[in-house]
Amino acid sequence: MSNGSNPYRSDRGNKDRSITNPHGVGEIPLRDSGKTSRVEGENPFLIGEKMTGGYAKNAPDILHECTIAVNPGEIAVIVGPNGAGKSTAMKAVFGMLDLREGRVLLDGEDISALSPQDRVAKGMGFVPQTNNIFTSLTVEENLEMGAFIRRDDISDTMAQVYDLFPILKEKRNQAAGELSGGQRQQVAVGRSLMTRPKVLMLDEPTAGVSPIVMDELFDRIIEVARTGLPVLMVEQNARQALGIADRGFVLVQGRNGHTGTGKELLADPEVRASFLGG
Amino acid sequence: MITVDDVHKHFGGFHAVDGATLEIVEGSITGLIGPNGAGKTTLFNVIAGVLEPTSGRVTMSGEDITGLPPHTLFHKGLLRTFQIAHEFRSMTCRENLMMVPGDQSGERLWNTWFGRRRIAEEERALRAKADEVLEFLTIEHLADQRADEVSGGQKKLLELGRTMMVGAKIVFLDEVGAGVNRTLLNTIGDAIIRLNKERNYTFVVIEHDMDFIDKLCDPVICMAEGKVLAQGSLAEIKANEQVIEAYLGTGLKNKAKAGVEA
Amino acid sequence: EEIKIGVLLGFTGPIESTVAHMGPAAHLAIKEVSDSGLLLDGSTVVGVNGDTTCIDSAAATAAAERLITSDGVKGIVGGDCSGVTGAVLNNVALPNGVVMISPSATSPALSHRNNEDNGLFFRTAPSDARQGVVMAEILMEEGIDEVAVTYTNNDYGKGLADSFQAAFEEIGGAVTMTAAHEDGKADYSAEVGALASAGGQRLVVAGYVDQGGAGIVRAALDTGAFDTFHFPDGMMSDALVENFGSEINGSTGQHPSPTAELVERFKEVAAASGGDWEPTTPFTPESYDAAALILLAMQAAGTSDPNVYKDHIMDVANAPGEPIQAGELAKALEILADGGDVDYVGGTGVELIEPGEAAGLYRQVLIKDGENTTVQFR
Amino acid sequence: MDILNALIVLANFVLVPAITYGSQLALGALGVTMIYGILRFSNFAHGDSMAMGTMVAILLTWLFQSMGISAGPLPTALLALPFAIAATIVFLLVTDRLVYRFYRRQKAKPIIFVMASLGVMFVYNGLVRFVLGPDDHRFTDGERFIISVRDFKALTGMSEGLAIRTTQGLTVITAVIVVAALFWFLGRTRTGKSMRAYSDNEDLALLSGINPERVVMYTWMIVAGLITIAGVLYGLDKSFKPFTYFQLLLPIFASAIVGGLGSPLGAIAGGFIIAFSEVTITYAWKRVLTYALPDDLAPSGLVQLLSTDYKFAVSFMILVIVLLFRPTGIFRGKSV
Amino acid sequence: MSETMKNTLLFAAVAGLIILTGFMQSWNSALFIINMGLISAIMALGVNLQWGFAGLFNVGVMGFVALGGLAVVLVSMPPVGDAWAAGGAQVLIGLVLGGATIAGGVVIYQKMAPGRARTLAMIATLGVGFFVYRFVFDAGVEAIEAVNPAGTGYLGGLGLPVLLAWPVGGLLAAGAAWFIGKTALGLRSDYLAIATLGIAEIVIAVLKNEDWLSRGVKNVAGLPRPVPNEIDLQQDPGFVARAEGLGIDPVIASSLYVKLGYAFLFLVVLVIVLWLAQRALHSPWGRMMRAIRDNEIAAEAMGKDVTARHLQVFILGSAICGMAGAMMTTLDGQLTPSSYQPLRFTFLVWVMVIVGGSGNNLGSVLGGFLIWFLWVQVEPIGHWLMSVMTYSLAEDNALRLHLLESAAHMRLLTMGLILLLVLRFSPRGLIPEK
Ligand SMILES: Nc1ncnc2c1ncn2[C@@H]1O[C@H](COP(=O)(O)OP(=O)(O)OP(=O)(O)O)[C@@H](O)[C@H]1O
Ligand SMILES: Nc1ncnc2c1ncn2[C@@H]1O[C@H](COP(=O)(O)OP(=O)(O)OP(=O)(O)O)[C@@H](O)[C@H]1O
Ligand SMILES: [Mg+2]
Ligand SMILES: [Mg+2]
Repeated sequence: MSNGSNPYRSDRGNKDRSITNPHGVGEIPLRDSGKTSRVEGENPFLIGEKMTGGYAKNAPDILHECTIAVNPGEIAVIVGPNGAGKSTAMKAVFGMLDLREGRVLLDGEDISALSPQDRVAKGMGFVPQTNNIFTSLTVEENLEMGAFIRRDDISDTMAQVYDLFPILKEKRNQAAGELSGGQRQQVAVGRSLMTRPKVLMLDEPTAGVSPIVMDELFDRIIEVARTGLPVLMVEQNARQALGIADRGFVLVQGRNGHTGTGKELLADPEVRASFLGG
Repeated sequence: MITVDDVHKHFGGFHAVDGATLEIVEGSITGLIGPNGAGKTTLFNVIAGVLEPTSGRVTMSGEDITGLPPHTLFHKGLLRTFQIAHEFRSMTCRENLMMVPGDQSGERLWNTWFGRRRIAEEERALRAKADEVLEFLTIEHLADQRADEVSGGQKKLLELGRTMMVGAKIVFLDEVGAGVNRTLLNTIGDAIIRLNKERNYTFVVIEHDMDFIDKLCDPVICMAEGKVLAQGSLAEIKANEQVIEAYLGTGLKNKAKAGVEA
Repeated sequence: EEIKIGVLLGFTGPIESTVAHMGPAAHLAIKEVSDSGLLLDGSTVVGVNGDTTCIDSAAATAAAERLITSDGVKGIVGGDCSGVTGAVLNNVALPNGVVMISPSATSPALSHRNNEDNGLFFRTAPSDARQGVVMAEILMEEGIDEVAVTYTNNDYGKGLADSFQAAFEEIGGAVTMTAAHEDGKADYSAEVGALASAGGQRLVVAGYVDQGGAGIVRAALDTGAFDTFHFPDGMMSDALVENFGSEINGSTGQHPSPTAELVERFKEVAAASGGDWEPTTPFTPESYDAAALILLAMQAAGTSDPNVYKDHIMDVANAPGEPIQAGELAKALEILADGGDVDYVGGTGVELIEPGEAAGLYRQVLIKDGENTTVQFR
Repeated sequence: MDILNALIVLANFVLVPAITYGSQLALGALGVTMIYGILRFSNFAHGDSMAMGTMVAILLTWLFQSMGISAGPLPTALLALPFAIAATIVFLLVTDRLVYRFYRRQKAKPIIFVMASLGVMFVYNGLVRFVLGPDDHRFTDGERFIISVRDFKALTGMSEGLAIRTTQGLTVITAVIVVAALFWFLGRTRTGKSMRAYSDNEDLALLSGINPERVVMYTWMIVAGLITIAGVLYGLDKSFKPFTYFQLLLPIFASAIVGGLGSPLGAIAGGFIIAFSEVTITYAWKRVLTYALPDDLAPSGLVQLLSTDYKFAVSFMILVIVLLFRPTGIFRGKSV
Repeated sequence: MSETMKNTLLFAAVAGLIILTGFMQSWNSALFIINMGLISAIMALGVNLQWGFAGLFNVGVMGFVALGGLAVVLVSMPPVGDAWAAGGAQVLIGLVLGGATIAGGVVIYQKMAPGRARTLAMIATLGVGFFVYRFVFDAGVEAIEAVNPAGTGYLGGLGLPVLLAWPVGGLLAAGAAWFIGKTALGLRSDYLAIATLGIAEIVIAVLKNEDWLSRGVKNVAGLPRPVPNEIDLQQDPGFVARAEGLGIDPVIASSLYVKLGYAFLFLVVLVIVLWLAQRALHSPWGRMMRAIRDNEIAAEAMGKDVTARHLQVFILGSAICGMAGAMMTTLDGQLTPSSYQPLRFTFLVWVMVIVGGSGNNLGSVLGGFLIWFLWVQVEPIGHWLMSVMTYSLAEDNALRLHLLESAAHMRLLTMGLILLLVLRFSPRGLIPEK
């Protein structure tokens, strides 16, 4: 995925949009899936175990035996300095990285060889940090697309999402691109809920949103988690995030630095000093 | 230093900035807050010449700068960063910084052919300067890494670093803090204060992190729906009913709040 | 000895569809001679293709360079489009002293090159200057004194249109409008619209039947802009009546050819060869004749050296001597070998005039009941 | 003064041809715009793909004709069309499989796709000539006219006539149907929406469980349909010649861009703008004015703004002017 | 394998191909490929400057090349006295009137207040001006074109040395580029492509139809050459003696001599252009251009005048293409407007740049040579391939005949395959940008 080492992705100056259309070009690699297998024993619902790997085949490793996990009903939060590998770890769990070592288990099944696409089919929902809505589609169409893999009647789920985010119901026929930042985040989360995922992964859902929206979002996330859906998220807004977290992972240079419940980490003076800004 | 006089910016029928009037005092660090979609970035873009206002006037030190292109404003000492990092992706981090200073003699074609000596000297100085900035931002190890291969937060640092390469008069920072680790953000805050004190830079800071605003900014301007909602010290703003309703909110309603306080 | 003859035509590019028939015609003459085994004490002849692309002088020059300096051809049938022909002649044929006989470069502009070509350049197609005059006369005699003209926008079309207009106006005719059309373009409504507006008793189409010319005629017929036309050589072929049949009844035309028998005869020769090319495509018999002339001249000179046989081309092409029809090359070779004299007639009734181009005997045609019928020869 | 005849002349020489040509361009431009919007590159192989599709249709038409199958008053080629579309789909999908898919998996930049399409263009170019040769082919049969000039005159007693060819009528009707179907498909169906979603944001589409390969496949299928229809209609109306199809690329692109690349509506508008500008700007108004104006005002000259030599140049001028005032095309294409 | 090593090998390989041509075919062929390769390399350098350095998509290369060709006629052909006398002045006055009309329109647009009055005034000025212009101009043109249409019928040139036409060709192209750049670049670079495409078509339309200028489609042949004439050499006893002394046939020697002369001239130009381009690339200017290419908005915010830089690089690149065009017309010895086709002069040059490696000057040079070599040689290679493939089939097998007949179309097919292969295995070109 690295632009430097993949020659096909070298960024030639193709600014001329009468020739190419860079709008909405994807990053997620397309590949064929391998086999999955059942794993015996007690394991968390979703776990990325001892993951080691980097962005390209012979690029340096970014993650080093990094483990992150979440269980139903829990909120797990990943924090750490910039460049620690938080986003990378999320991507690794979602199969957007070739892991050299380690594995990813979902509900007792080893899914390390699955393509991101098939992980979606397995019930993993992911909200990327940016570009997380279809700007040219209406809010309702966005939600419909969220439920794309479902063949059953989606009107109930849609109603639930509208209950959760009433503002979306008002704006259902508006192009999502016309919404404000916070509203977009709500669409994004709502979209991922439409999938009826088994687990929800959020990458910095609150970056750049105003305090009031942030509170709102955190509230919703807690509500969602209460319904039994495990939530795994990356947050820079660490203090608030750890405040609601059942599990916290502090990553440092691609390694697990500290792990514990949200409260434990908040209480740890070292963590406070070096990652939470005192 | 900068006055914004009844500026409007419409996108089609949508009024992103709807009659904003404000003044930025020389030597201050002004905070600009407001809900998402309030028009803060748009206002920045109008001031910095990226967007032409639908109507209204912007002046800088008494001079009308409405509609001047960004590169002219740069040479007048007006710099800005971007909310979404705009790194030069195929260049190394160091090059990202070295390209910033204007008036490099090596940027004239003629000199590239017949003025090699002078260019070499200038380059040495630029390089030293760039390394200094990288070190300050704690990313000196990334000097030779391509800019599109660093993490989101690191890109933001680079963004800030560029404004440190030249002597500016006024710097507009658009959410430098979003996605930056809090500990590092503190360091950045210190740097901003230092630049403000030592070099007398004027700053305008858009930020959603109230702690950060608290630490740096006085006065604070709050925008909503394209208009200036309130203006004053942070304490005043925080007490303003309208601001609370539109922007700050009253905190988390349930468990989260409890968690924070614990 | 194995003698090589270059066939330098635009096998790819804008006139590729015409060349698809010209090439085989040239090869037919070459094969005929080679198979006879009579040329220069049993020499064999092979034709080597070179692609001019019709438009890219550099590619054409490179191809010619390869034919002459690498394959060592002793003569070239070609080129096709006047532009590349001029470039090849100047840059390659002339410096290396190789004979070129072009079957299709009819532009009057090439004529003046004959003065400085060391006698190396000939063409089996008459210069357009002559055709313009013939055309003007035919129309006038038909009682037509006001026409609109459209020409294919190249030196052939332009040259023909110019010379026609001059000749026509001289004898009292009027041209209501002259509009160029580009070959190979998507749509000709604009041209037809403008021509229709200008009006005229007849539309003169100085184009190619397998190119834009057909498109123009089609559109003009369908919109009722014109219902009779006048067709110069580029348009005159079986494809024309095949395409338009009786729709163009009453139209006239002319093409370089002395007698109807020649046309028929060439068709037979082509059919006998078993090729699937169309012998009535414009410039196809000319291509056959060009190749034949080169080979006959060699025989007459007793050598394949271009600098020698170039002086015999006029001799074999013109009277006196035994007339040689298409398909009779073996007979001609024999006569020449015996020291006799031939007057090559070939597919187009070749008659070369100074400086080395076809005299331009024209067959005047009237389209009647969807057939093209001969009115007379000029 | 005779307004009616003036109008007939105008319709016969300007409106009908321009509408037909416009529909042909619009269909071509729709394909270009679909590829641009969903696969994100300008497909330089478009003209030659059209030739490819038409070639198949021609071969099948010949087959049908030799078997004695015909469509009555309509061209036999219409019967061949569905099969030709199927074959073209296969062609395009194979090409995609051999060429583009690799780059898609590599997440290659759009410009690489553009260059690859240039390569594909060359290859198709050669292939078509390999199979069918460079010759001109007419493959239309059936009734030639819906109404011919003679019939029209007889019918109305006017001094000017109006002709509408069967192929012209077909072209316009088919274009309308195809466009309507396409809009319905994109706006209303699940697959259509997923294609729009993919065009909007690839990654997110994938995260929503939309299979990118399927979207790509559908796109090629629709494009195959569009180009084959456009190519066959064009070939029926004019004639088939590989080189001309290559040359069609330019006006088709111009149409797509004027209309706003990525916008289907724009592609249609663009097609008509280019067609009308080619025909009208260089039109000699003499005949129309002679009818329309009182006798003593009748023009003696041709009243032609520019000679037809410049018709292509003029349409480009118009294009540039449109872009000056509407930089993203008339219907605001995908460029932001 | 180090980079230099790899590049050297690549260049050596192309050189090897050309030398092989020399042995297998003839040295004349090889030299001709070199000459056109040099010109192609220069064109590719020009396009690379625009695309590789600045990300400007110029699909109007053909137009600039053609302008270069026009320059050769205008500079080097002798003036046609009769034509000048017949209508020279009138045409010039006509052009001035035309220019004045446009200027008048612009002035009215700028000076008058917006509104109906302005629109009317503008339309009136343009309309009246247009008809006056056409009246004066058309009469002049007619007079000029009537002067011996088959031979001249145009104004001719200035009768200056032909080498002077090369820089003039560059200037003409630069002028056109300035005009396009001012319209298209100022607004947004997005639609540069279509503007260049359009202008190229317009340039060609003018060349084809304005007979008074350069004889239109009737071509101008017999352009002066900067090197001696082969025939003259063959008739020069001194030369013949020297050639025979070397043991070479004088005819061959003369054409080799002439080609070497051209090669030398072209090489000098290429080396100068390459040197200038390399220097510019590896300098703060090059860095600035890369920054602009990467992110225009950020570059603008960092004080770089993006539009001005784009204009600069666009003009430079176009000027280089124009110069190459003039060189090519000089080599051809004639100006043939109908030969300018986008496939050959725009797409092919693009293939050179992409295959060579965009953003890298050496890559462009390599691409220029390699692609030109292939463009010329795929034809015989195609024939050869076809005859090998069909070797086992019977003489008169229909398939065999068909394949052999279609061999000419191998040219495009092969070009396509090569492009696809290079893109596949070396997507950034043979010598990628560092
Ligand atoms: N596309 C990429 N190619 C190569 N290396 C990358 C790429 N993206 C990130 N990296 C490197 O991986 C490391 C971890 O990056 P990552 O984005 O995971 O950090 P992060 O913890 O999410 O930081 P932040 O909080 O700033 O977003 C960084 O050192 C970065 O340089
Ligand atoms: N180019 C554009 N076209 C149309 N609408 C736009 C455009 N740019 C911004 N907007 C709209 O203008 C409004 C103001 O946007 P702006 O980016 O200024 O908000 P902001 O105050 O910076 O918000 P945030 O805190 O989320 O960054 C938003 O609703 C946005 O959707
Ligand atoms: Mg991150
Ligand atoms: Mg903002």
